[in-house]
Amino acid sequence: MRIAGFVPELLRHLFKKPATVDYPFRKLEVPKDFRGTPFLHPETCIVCRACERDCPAEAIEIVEVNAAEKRFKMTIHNDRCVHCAQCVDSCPTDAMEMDDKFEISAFSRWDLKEEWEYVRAVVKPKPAAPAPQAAPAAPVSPSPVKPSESET
Amino acid sequence: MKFQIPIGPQHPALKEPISLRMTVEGEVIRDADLRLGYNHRGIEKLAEERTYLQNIYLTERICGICSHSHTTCFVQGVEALLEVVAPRRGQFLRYLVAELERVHSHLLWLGVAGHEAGFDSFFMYTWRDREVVMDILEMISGNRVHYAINTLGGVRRDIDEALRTKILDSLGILRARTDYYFKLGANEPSFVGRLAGVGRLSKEDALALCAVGPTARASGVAHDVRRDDPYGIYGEIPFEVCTADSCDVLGRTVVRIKELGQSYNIIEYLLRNLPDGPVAVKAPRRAKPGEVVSRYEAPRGENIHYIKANGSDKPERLKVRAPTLANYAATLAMLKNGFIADIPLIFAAIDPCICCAERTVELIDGRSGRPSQVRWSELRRMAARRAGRVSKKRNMEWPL
Amino acid sequence: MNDLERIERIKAVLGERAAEITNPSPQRIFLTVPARTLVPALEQLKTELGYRHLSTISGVDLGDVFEILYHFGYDGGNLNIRTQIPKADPRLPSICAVIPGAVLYERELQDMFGIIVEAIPDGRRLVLPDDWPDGNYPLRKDWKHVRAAEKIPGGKS
Amino acid sequence: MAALKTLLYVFVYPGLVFMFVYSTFCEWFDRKVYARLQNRMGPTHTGRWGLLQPVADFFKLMAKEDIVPEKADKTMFTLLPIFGLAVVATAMLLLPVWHFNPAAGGFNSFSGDIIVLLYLLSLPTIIFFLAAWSSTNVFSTVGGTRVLTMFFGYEVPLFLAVLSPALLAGSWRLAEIARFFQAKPVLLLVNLPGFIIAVICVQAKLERTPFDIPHAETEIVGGTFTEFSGKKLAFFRLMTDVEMVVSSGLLATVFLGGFPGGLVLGFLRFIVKTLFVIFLLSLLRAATSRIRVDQVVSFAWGYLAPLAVVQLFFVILLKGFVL
Repeated sequence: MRIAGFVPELLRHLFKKPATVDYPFRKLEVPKDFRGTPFLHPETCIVCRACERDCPAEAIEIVEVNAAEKRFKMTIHNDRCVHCAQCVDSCPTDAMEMDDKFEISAFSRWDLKEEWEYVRAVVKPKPAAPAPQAAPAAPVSPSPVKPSESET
Repeated sequence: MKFQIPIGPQHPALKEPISLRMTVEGEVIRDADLRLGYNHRGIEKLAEERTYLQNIYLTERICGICSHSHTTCFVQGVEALLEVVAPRRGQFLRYLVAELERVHSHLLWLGVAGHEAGFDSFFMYTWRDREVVMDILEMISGNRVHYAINTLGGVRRDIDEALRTKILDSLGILRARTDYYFKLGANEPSFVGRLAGVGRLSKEDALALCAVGPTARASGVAHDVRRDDPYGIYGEIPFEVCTADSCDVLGRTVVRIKELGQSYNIIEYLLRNLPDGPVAVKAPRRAKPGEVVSRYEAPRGENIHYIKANGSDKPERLKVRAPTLANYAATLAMLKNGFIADIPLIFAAIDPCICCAERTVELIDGRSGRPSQVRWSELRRMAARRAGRVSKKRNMEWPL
Repeated sequence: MNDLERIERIKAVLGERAAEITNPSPQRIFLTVPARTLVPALEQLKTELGYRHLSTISGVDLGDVFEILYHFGYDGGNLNIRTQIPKADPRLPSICAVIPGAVLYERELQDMFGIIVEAIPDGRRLVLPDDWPDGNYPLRKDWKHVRAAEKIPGGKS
Repeated sequence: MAALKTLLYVFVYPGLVFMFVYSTFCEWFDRKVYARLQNRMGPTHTGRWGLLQPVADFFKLMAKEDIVPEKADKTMFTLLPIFGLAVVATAMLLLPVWHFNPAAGGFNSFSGDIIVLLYLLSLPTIIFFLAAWSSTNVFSTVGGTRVLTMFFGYEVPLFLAVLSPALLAGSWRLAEIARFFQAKPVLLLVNLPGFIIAVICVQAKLERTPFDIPHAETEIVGGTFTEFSGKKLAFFRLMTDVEMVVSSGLLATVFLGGFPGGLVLGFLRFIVKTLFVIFLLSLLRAATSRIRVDQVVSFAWGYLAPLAVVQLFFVILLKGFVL
């Protein structure tokens, strides 16, 4: 046991750069497969409802808007989402994806809900992964863009 | 003169709500009592109405720090019920994340112990180094806390060669820093003076009260599920069960530090022998009727899930016993005849994960039929009524 | 000692107290013991065979009966002692005299299933709130969880 | 004119205005050094390098709701923070830096002022105890008893340690002690053990790690200050800061040779020497963990007090035979 054995270590750090980051002004990069917020590519959604069935937080809701036109509306309740990306794994056509946003707080839970209204797509499910839950993680593009034009 | 000190439900030493009542005489604790149930979420009941797949994410949310422990324990059991076996690469990755989680949890504990003892520099340094392993976990799984890496039949994400090298490099840094700071911490007289001889739990008590994990191992009870009841690939991994004989908080610290070293070795073994192949296989959604007991050595000790299947895609019953609950009885024994100043250290030394232990009951609005939305004025009236009662009671016990 | 030897020794020690003993998977032994001979059986298992680490107690609602499982850990596996009590008269002997660490699990059983654990050293509520109405036992199958409609504060903006 | 000068002394310099500015600066310095020792940033955003953070904290607390517990002794509870601030502010006037003619006495420099200063520095401890006791909270009461228990531990070594330079200089007046050592700086080395003891005791007096036992947040929540809020808490915090400045000034006077050199140089020396003592206090805070109250008493009486007595004897022998 040494008296003041910690002091040299402390003094060494006095002139070192701090280990912390000046957070709201400077930000760290997130890794490339970060699980941020889920979003939909409506042009590939075939409305199989796998995501709705598997979502553990019941955060995905698909309703039929117009049966004749095959129009559907998907709502992602980001206020309930637990960011597990199971919807991405479950999706047979890669229509669900995660972005890398993590600063997603809002003043009202209503502001967090996102909606897409679209016509059901006719896409072949990817043959490699017929079982949604057993498939390895779908590759997430490093910098996905939010579909803004399709939002209602 | 005896009086009662409430520790919790809200107390700066506790990061989660639990209520301990200490009857103290001066600075010495004469009696300790425990009250759970402040934060129950009804997970066991909820699990009965979710599919197995959804339950993975539900069990993950039993706890933040040992999130991978609960999912692995659950997934191991469900895979046995579904009669699927995860491929070897998937298993290696699953237990790689498990050991990384143990490293991060033990480093977290070291920092917390430093903080509870008022040694904030130690706390800051260990937590700074914990960021290394947190970053690795984030790179593997995409999230810092809830890794969500397990799925039925394997794991969800693979690691590439670059990441494998990176983890091996980081391991060297972690090893060096752990040794260095442990040496520094063990050489600081004021810190060791706070830990040694505090919170004694004899080997007999540890056995009788069914203590688990580092708490039991620091009392010389060499229980480790990874060796006693090997699950997954632990039968083939070489490692030692770390024990200490000092039966106090210092012993629990030493056990955790030694386990950090063992975990680094296991991680290195897993990465060096990582087999090729798929990481997951297809799993059915429905399980045949049956029951399974799944055990797992979480960072805090033995974690046990009992799952009963009824033929549907939802479990008939899921029983979760988190390690912290098993250690509560031992904690109460340790607290007796200690000092008030040692309460946070003794309580922290079991590495309590209160949200783990509190998981079973509904907190719905139907509580005693009272309306869920209480008007502000009524709330104030209720608070005043309750405060009036409390102060009267306090005057009886507190003759000052 | 492998599973079969263990089973033989348990049979030898308990005699006819062991109503049924199975080994559905490696490292797992399920033993059925009637509720009235539970405490002496556990005493024998503890003193003669060294089963003293109780992992937890699980309760299962099987309709007319409660099934209680005592999960014991040992070096090399897991012994699960099963006993059944009728739901109409849910009385269970306390095992705290044999295994002092069981008290929290027994208190939990009392709260969640309404099982009356006889001669429990500390029978207060453990997990349920103090003002929880009597006769509500959440883990019984006839106790249904009704989720309240979700109310999101604030208007839609 | 003399009255005007006294008023200037009391209110502007070295009185309340300077005291406020300098003590908040010292708190910032302490926080920043403590943070950098721990590889953190410390305050960064209020003012340049976060310099105004303690001031901002003070005004924020002043604006907060002021709660007085129902069961508390309301008079004591309200008066004690003001009284405590007054006591340490008075003590600050006695530091021998403001009067530039050490030969002439005055209301703030007289024979025996070292005793008065030490007495004024002991009062905050009593005030903390009374504040804890009058708030009738369980945690406060435990904190209050801890304050007194610790007080019996560190006070005697502190007095012994501070008195040995006074004995060596043969004076009970701070200005004269400082002048004595300015003339013979080598003799400062004699008092080095006493300086170390005094730094540890001052750390205990200021209730900082490893002696932050009376308000150890992980054990007894806020301890002494559990029930204090708003203005009263702001006053207590300012009081602790001023106490830190006064005690480091006292140590700088008796152990580091005071502040000679007139208006500018003397003032600069005051700043540098007090900051040096505060740096030592911060280092001690960062390098140790909190100890138990029984360990404090046994440490103080087992090591500090005997060392201080040995130091005192050595000084007496030196004074008698050599000088």
